[in-house]
Amino acid sequence: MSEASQGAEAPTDPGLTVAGRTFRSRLMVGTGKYADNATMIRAIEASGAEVVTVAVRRVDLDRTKEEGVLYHLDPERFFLLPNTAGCYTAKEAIRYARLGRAAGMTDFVKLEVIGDENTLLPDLHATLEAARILVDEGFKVMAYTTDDLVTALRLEDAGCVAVMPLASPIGSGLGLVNPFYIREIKRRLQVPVIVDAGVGTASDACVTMEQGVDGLLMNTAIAAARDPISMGRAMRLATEAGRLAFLAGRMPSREMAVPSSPTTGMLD
Amino acid sequence: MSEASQGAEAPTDPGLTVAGRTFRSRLMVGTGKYADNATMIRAIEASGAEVVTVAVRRVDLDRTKEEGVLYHLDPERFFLLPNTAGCYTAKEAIRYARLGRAAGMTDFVKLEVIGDENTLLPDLHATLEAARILVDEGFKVMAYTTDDLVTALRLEDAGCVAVMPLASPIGSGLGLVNPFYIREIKRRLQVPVIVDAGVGTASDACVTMEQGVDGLLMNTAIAAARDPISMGRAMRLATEAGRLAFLAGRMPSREMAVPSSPTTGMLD
Amino acid sequence: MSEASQGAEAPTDPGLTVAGRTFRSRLMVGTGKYADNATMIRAIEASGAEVVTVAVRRVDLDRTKEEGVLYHLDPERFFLLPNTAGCYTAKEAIRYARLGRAAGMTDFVKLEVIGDENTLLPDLHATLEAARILVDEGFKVMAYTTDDLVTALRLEDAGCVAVMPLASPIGSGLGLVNPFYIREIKRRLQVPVIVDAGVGTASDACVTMEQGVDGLLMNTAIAAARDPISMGRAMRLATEAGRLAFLAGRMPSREMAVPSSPTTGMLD
Amino acid sequence: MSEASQGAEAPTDPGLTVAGRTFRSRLMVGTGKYADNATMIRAIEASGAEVVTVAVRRVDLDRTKEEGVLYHLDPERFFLLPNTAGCYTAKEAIRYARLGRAAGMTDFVKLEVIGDENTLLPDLHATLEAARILVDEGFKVMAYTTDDLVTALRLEDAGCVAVMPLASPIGSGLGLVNPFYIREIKRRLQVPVIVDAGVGTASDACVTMEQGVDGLLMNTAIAAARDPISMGRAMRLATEAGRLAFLAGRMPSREMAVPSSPTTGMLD
Amino acid sequence: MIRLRVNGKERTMDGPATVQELLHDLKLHPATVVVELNEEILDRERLSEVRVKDGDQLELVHFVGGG
Amino acid sequence: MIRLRVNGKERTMDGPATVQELLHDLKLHPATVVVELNEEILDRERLSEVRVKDGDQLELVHFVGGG
Amino acid sequence: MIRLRVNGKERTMDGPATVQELLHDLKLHPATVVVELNEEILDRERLSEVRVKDGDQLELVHFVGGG
Amino acid sequence: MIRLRVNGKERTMDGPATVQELLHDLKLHPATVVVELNEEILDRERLSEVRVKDGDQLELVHFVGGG
Repeated sequence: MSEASQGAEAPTDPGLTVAGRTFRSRLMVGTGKYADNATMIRAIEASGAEVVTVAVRRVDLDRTKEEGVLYHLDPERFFLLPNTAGCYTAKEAIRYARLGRAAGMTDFVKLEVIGDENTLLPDLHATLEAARILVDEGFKVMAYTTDDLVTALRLEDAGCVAVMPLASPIGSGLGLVNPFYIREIKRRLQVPVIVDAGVGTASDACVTMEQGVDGLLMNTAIAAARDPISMGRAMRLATEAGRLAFLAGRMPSREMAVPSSPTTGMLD
Repeated sequence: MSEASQGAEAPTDPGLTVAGRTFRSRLMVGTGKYADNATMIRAIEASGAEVVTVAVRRVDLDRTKEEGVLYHLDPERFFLLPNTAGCYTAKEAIRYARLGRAAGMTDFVKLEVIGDENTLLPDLHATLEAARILVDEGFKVMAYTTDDLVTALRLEDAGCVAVMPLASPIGSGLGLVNPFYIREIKRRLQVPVIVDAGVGTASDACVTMEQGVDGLLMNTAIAAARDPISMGRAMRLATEAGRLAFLAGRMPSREMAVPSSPTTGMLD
Repeated sequence: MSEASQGAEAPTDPGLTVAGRTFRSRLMVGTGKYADNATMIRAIEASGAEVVTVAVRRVDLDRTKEEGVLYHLDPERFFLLPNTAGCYTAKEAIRYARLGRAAGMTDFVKLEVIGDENTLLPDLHATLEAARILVDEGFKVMAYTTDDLVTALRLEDAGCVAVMPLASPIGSGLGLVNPFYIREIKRRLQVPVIVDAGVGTASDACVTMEQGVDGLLMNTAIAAARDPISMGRAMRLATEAGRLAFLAGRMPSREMAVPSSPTTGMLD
Repeated sequence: MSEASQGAEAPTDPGLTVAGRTFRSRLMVGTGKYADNATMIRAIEASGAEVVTVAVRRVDLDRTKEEGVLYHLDPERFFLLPNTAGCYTAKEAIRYARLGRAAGMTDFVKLEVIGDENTLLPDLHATLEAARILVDEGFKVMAYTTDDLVTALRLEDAGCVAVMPLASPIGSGLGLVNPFYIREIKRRLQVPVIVDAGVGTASDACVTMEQGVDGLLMNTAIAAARDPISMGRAMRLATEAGRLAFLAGRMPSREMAVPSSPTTGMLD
Repeated sequence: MIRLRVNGKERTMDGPATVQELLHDLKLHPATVVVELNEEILDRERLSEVRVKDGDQLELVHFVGGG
Repeated sequence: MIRLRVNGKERTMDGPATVQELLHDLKLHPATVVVELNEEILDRERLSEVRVKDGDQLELVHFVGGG
Repeated sequence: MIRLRVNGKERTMDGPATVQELLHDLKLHPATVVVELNEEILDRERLSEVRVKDGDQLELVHFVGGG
Repeated sequence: MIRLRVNGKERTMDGPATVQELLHDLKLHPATVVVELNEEILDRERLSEVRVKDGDQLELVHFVGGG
């Protein structure tokens, strides 16, 4: 972590703790859509993220595709979080979650049950159903969801260790469309709230953290930037900046102006 | 500068050069409205700023007020930029500019001619008039102005070394209300464009830098934060993040979603 | 309907048809929160609405409160739509829906199952459950929901005759916070999409209709205006304006300017 | 004017008075950029506007172009307001203003001095200079300007009969980018404030009128709509709606929800 | 004597009665209310037949202003 | 022969003429145009008196559609 | 001869074999894949014991980049 | 006796004096202030030469916190 942010975070920020496991960085990143693995690694390093998400897919028996991502990410440095991306039913998501646990030797899973192919918006009903079953099976479920407060509360009740509302649709880069709902979700939940998907650029990350949420997860915003490494670093700084600004307590905004130089002591 | 940002900026960011003088940080800060000088110093240090603005005022002969700010700011570390804050006519601003030059032993001046007491919005006509005279007198004029493109172009023509459009009124904390105009001003001017006034929190700084402007000047956002030192640091990170994101080239935003995990290799 | 809008709508707008029943006006209004019934009646008349929502509550046996709203609304002129406001479970909502049917002699019901007392946001899970049961019982269910696309699709599948996503929380007056989701819901559903709750002023109604939705339902924006009668009329005009603008097809917006006067024929 | 709005405006809205001349409609429209004159006439009629702007140009001696607009607009019904569009200096604008006066037999002129070809943003300095001279020559100057408060105040001091700040650049359709400045200009000026340029669709017109300004002028938003006649009507309704909503006094907006149905009288 | 619960409040009637009679005592016009007897809605036609029994739960509801 | 500049184009007239006559040649109705002669606006009344001289600059303008 | 379905493709093996042997044939290192046999996940320890039978469905998966 | 106006306040000095002496009386270090005498800025070098006269207007300024 940067000297600047060390200095800043040290006194103020104990980092992000999910289900008893603490991560120094509040930024989590995906590993998809990179031009090549070298760029991916450098961009992830620049982002300062410890938690990186991975998907479960068939081994390509024809070896046309490169090998799995595990070859490229040092498990000592990065915590691999399996997701259930691409699943459209609770049953399917549960199957992928189990495979992810077997592959990653971790109980943590980022649960994703998609409800619509065009928008990739989650199926809140199937997500809740799957979450309940996976929690029973001992998974530490981090549930990808919309910004719907009531579903977020239900997911917490179901035993999810983190709730991950989206800022806007996956890969859209529209940023935080509805800060009210995200703020309300954070206000009401006990478990960490980690905003997942929709961030497009650094200011989106910054303004999202300023809502007081515990963390951020992003992939496309870094992978699809013209220079993913610089954007990775930008996201790291923006996430720290947003967190710090939230803790620092911003000035009140007002339509009236207020001088920043003294109005007394002027000459005749 | 933080290790993170050094790493990031080193290759990409030569820093901000105004009239041949280069500053490492793109963030400039004011010295007004702090609870006490100790907080001011620490907040400014946390912000990483080199350029700090100061006002010219009468010495308090009754010594009820503390001594001048010079006692607290090491001129080796900080570049003191005199402003003409509080002036309402070209004549008055010119008088303050000359006093500032005599006090600061620098030709740089932040020219401010206020046109309205309630909003502290500049008088573009008097500002342009004063700028022309001060440039003739050999001043290096950094002109505070609105986001009006044509006036910005005229100020450049008049020989100003930097143009400083506001994001929103001084002390309002409304952030960047009109990104279109700021972006257009940056597109069209050769001299540095430094956005001055209106930033309220870190994301405002970040999104403003993402427009491609050369720098930022702020005062109240840091001084009036609940914790000015943390906010100073947040602003430093946000300014770096916004600059980096601008250079990195953000992903295109679209209303359609795009998956970040592969859609192939799913199980039967 | 106003002469202006008749002229305008006549060729273009057949009105809003829900479950085979056609309403001339696309604006529906609630009957709650008015200072007095006289104001309510005049405001509703000014709004041009035909569909007005009513709640089912106990008769006040002590006669401290005024009599039911039926005394004040001519059933010849207004279509009374019973709601299940205030219900927190599917079971409760079904009970109120049945009472509403008995009281109003209509199968139409505005289904509302609240999931959270502070935000009055709906419980999407209980709403879907109740909708399925009520549709089986022959109700024409108009379902109040969030802007969640997948739930909207499920409600349509469940046989709801209209889906009523909120613009923002009931009584908040925050307006249309997430136009993307509302637009997508309209794009994807066959049944009418009627935005319910959150509109605060006329421009909110106008911009919501410009998304292409079929109708609007509001209550507080009119009832809590300083002058409910004028606001009722404003909402009527704004709803017509937004619908017309949607049908007319707006100009493309661009950052570049384009002259509206000829650039040729200038003098020497 | 529509029955609805007559009913609404009658008690509340005396119409818009500029330099002692009263206009029933607060919407003014331009006559440029229409596919053909027939469409122009019908769109203007649908808009309900009385004041229509026209430009002064050379007669086409080769008769390749159609004749002047005067042939198509009944001077009994419409007040033709000459503009100085296309002028880049005070001298040029004054010349066109005089020609417009001779052609239109009116002292009213919409003064426009452009300062930049790409954005068509006004030259505030030349505009102020030209305004002073034209006022001396007895013109009733309606000055097109930016949303700069101080220039607006100076234009009023110079004797302009109306100040016409832009919502966003001519032909951009970006809508009201900076409501704060427009609201402040309205708060501070005595002469009518008529927002000119930038409106893209009906909700832009509505939200602009809700700021309390006295009127609107638009051209491209109607002329470049897919169906200019319907858009003309939409703009008429939206302008009335925005004015009414401003007068009616909108409900306060709050992040907390407030029920619109009674919370008492629920069943056991 | 019969003990009823009407709209959440205890109420006693001396001697048996129809729902119609109960409404009459309460000065309610049958056309303006809906009666739920022990969580079952009563058709208006049956108001004059059905008799209330000791321990009955009645809810008398109507439309009020709502959004 | 007289050389004029009318709306930016050279134009010659054989022999002297009033502005009115010039307009007539151009098939323009005096009521529909405004005439600027050497940057001075001519009152309509004077169109029939004022004669054009060699080298005169004339601008004949009218209203067109504009925003 | 044994017919299998591996990652959605038909595959034949002449004669019986353990899953471990199958992986070996496919040049896959057991440590790098997870094996699902007829929708049941196989523990790595059991790869060398469990034998594939005709008609078995196998899915061999691993982690790939994802968001 | 000399009457001065210093930073907007009347001030008297008995007998003539240099600006330097005035600053000394005011316990101000010449290096920390800028002196404007009758709207003309005085170079520091000249503070010890220039003498204040009756009716002189002096402004003694320095930098304070500002935005």
